Amino acid sequence: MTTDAKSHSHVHIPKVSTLVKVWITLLVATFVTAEVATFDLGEWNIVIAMAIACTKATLVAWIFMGVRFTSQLTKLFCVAGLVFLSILLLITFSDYSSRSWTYHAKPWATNKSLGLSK
Amino acid sequence: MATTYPTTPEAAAEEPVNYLNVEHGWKSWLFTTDHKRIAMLYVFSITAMFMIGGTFAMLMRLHLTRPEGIFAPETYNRFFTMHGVIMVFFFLVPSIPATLGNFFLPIMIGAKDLAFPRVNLLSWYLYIFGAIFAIYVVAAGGVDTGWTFYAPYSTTYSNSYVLSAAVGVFVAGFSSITTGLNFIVTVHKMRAPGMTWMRLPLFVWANYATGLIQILGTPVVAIALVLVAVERVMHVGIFDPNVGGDPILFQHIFWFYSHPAVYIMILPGMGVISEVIACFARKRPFGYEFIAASSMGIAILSFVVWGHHMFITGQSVYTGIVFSFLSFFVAVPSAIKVFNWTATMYRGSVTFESPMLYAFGFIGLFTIGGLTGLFLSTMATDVPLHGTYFVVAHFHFVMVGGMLVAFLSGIHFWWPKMTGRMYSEAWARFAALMIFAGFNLTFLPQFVLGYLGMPRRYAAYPPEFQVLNVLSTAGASILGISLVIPLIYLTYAWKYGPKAGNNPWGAKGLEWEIQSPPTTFNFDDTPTVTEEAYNYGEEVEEQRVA
Amino acid sequence: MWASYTFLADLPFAAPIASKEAGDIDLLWWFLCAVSLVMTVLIFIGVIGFAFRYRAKPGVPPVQLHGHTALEVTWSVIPFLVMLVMFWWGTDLFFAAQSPPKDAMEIFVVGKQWMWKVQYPDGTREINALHVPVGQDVKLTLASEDVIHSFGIPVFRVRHDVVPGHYDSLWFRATKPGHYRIYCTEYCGDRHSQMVGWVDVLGENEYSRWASGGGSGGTLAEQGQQLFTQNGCSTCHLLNEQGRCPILKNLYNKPVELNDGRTVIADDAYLRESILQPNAKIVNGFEANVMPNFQGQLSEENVIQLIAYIKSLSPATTPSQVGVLPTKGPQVPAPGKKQSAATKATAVTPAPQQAAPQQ
Amino acid sequence: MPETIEQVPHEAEADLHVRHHFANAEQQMEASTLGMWTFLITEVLFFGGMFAGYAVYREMYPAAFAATSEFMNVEIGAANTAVLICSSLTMAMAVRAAQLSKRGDLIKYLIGTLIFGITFLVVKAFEYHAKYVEHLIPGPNFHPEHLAPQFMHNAQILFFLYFCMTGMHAVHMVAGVGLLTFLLIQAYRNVFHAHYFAPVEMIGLYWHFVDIVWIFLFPLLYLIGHWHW
Repeated sequence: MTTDAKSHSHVHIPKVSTLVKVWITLLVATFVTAEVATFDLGEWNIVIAMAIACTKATLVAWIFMGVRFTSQLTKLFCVAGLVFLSILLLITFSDYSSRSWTYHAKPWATNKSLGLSK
Repeated sequence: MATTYPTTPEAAAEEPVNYLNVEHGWKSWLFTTDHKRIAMLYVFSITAMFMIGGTFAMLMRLHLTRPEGIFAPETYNRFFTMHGVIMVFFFLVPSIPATLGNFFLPIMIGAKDLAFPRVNLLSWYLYIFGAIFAIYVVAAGGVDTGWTFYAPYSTTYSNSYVLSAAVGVFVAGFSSITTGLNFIVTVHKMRAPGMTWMRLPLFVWANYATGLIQILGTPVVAIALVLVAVERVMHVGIFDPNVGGDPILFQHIFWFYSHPAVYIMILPGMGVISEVIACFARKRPFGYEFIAASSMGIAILSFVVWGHHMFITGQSVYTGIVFSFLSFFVAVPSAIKVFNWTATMYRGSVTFESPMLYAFGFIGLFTIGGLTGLFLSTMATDVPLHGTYFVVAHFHFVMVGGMLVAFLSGIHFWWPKMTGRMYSEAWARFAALMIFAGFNLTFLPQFVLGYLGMPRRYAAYPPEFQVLNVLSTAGASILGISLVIPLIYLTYAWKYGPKAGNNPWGAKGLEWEIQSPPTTFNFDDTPTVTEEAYNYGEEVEEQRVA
Repeated sequence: MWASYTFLADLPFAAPIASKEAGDIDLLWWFLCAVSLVMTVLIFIGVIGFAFRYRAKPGVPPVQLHGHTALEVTWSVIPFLVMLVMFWWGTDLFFAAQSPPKDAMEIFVVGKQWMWKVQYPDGTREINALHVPVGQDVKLTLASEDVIHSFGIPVFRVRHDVVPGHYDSLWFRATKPGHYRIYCTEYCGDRHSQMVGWVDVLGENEYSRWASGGGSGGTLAEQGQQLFTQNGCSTCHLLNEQGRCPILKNLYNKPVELNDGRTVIADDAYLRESILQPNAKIVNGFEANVMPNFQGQLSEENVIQLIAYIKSLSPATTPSQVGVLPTKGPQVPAPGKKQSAATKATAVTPAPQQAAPQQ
Repeated sequence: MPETIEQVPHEAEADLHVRHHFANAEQQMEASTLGMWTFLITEVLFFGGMFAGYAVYREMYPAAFAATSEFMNVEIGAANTAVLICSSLTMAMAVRAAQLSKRGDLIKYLIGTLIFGITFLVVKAFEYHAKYVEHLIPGPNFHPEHLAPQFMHNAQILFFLYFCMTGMHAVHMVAGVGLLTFLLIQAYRNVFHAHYFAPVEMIGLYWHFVDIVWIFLFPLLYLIGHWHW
């Protein structure tokens, strides 16, 4: 991406073609995620929807918000925000999923070995 | 906003121009963007809110002198809730960052002001707006949910001013966010030439780490309070068990902020203590890099330990085990700091002025506070101690014995720089000892009460606990009175105190090289830093040692 | 764990202990106290010693030292190892406290704003009082009708929050007869401090004498049976042959095949959820939307009585292979206030008994 | 080939906007960018609390969430997403125009972004009204017609989350529209040019962030898969 020679404080100016390309990709992705949701893929629905949403979000951040030109520090700040968000989500989620695990004297004996689950 | 300079020569000769006398009139205070003036505005508002919170504490201790209490149970419930809300959100969280941090962080890194002065003023107005809501709640009838606002009591069953209290805390939260944002950007972008990260004073490190927690934690409590407020208005919500909601989810989101919040409260205090001990021991802090790294370590690790508040509230045992292990992890950096402070005094040249007395108090009380925390992160002992006075004593040891004592130490250490006047050392030492004695008499009995099983937030308690409660009330009255003494002699000193030179303590640091009180732009020209922080040489100063 | 440490109660001003598990926890408590005392004394001596030894003396300059990485590492690792001991010991005891023995005597405790309602299997009911035989494992199943309470007996070092919406439980085995206090330790409103009670640990014969008094209204199971017929459950759940609904004979603590392929244990939580929210889990081979919602029609006590009756249908409740704590399972909406049998399943929003909440 | 910059004002004018406590325009620009990104972190965690609630309840009541997702109008949601993506494009073009000191384009794109933003809010208002009419607002008068009785309770949780998340997003949109009108007035007064475009870029970052939040809200609230329960 050729930076604009004349700008004095090496400000990176995105090209119009890049912006339009990203715009189109985002619209297509929205259409795709809406269509995919109509099929019943069980567990996979949420995974695909989130994958598409994440790609769209990274595209918006990388190009539209110009993260690709920013300093290392700003990139670190973006990632830090997401890391602490995932801490909140994952640990809270781990509480709810592990609540119904049974506690028994022999934690290593899982349900299967006791013939409980099919 | 251009600032005007007094031009008359004799005005300049008689009293050098500084940030206090450069302008007068309420406009110069209410629309200032000078970080030092905003810091002083915060000092007044913080002290006012501390007094309100303190009165509730005294009323509670008065009530608890008799097993059946003096006031009605509902009133007592409002007392402890208002004491909690005002002290946590309106004194402990903002105090050191907003007052000493605002004042000294820019000067210590050689900057003229914080990165966003107008946002700094907005932070004070948000604090005042939140405080007005809190005072409205106090006047109107108080809130009785406890400072933790647990659902479903806060959302469905309490009929006190929960909504207004939630709005007040929500707004005060944004004041904390704006301060944190200012600190982070200032430390990153506005350090003087030569002020590398490893030459930053430890007070700046501590406030930077606090800024990170304020940024990453406060929004989550903001959304928790919004959800409680909306659920109260719409009579149904995601924490309402009648529609399948789970009240424990509120506790997860609430404590995700509120545990890091206790590190927001203690980290700046640790920064002050590192500065004070380095100055009065005439030593570069032992293991400077480890103290700085442990500040950052605390800031990051504090976000993964919140579950130790919920071991027996129905959280799954497996998640409890993970939280218990990580809670021991977060205790290590605090231990490193205490050991390094102790080692700093080895082969130093220690004097015992009042800031240093407070620093000794801090190390002792913070150590006991920290160690009693281990009782509560060990799962088995948390079962009998959860929700008892042991927990109350633990967090008061860390908050009052730690943060408040560090705040007083910082105020005394930098008072000559902030006001240009020296306070009376004799009164200061007396007050320090009285506070230390009153504090211990108040909270040591509460450890025993907690071990014997007396629950917290009880308006009436079994008669066998009365003796210890009366002891604690006696201590509280000593503590209450002796906290008023600094208020008197410090304000007296501001008016009539002897002039303090630029460096009354002979300390190292950029803030001691400029005039006290400083000029509006701190430095005539931006300093370049050549030597490392705390560069106390090996020379002996006669006047100090006499 | 090892031997019983109840002798620790005889230490000066130590808190009374009345169960073996409490003794184990108290041993850990005194270990933590010892470690804290050692650390506090170490730090105090260090600080005061250095401060005094190296106080500012004329002509003696401070010696600038930079740091000592090895020392830093040692005083990070050693405290962490001591903490690991605390962690391991504490978790081990906590695990034991959370797994009630299978054959424990089951008592139901319902927390309601500012009182504890206790129900025994034989039907007797008490308010803010609990009678247990000495030396017998007792499992308390806790439920709340409104806000979060917390049932705690300091003398057994047991406590558990009672969250509305699902069952919580705790267990203990009393070893010393006596009259001990019960507290509610999670703030629950105006009379939170009045929500206290007494647990009486009785010797063998006193307990049987007390128990023989018996509840007037028959055992819990009998009361459950009355409810079973009153609410028309018997029309579908026939006892001997296949009606339109699953057979409830010897169902308790047995695996149940659901229509989505999952298998769950028919424990208290499953029975409670299937009574209040029948369509949450449908047994294999039966369709949904047949059994009406009893959410809001049955109070916690009625549900407990029905469950006791269903348990009485399966002969000796064969202890399942594992000491299965009633799985908390997915959250089931707690019954709202007793309401008239609302025809349309309107949304249940209990207006709080007091005035409408002020904004 | 990047367009040339017409009549670029010389450096001196750049320093006109530098605040007293900054050494130069460069430092001020970096500081405001870092400040904006730090603010966006707080926004990420602010919405994060609600996403945590959503994740927990979706795992607890998958069937109820699937049943109630029929009440969400996917077409309107998709249309709104497209509207927001277009507004992101015009916002990016506006920032680019400011960087190239092209006042005409800047005003044109700012107006475009405003139009898309307001369209989004208007469509949202209609959606809320439709839900109000169908008695889908959780609380005492929550009577969805053809919803299986067993999901009557848990559906209220999804609707509560729906209204909280989209409501909070709408509040941020309204704030964005306010900021854009402020930008428009400043642009009209020819304040922005190649050496001073910070406010445009900052408000652009905020606008793109609000778009990203919606990019996650759309699949989570509108496209809940139909579980074969």
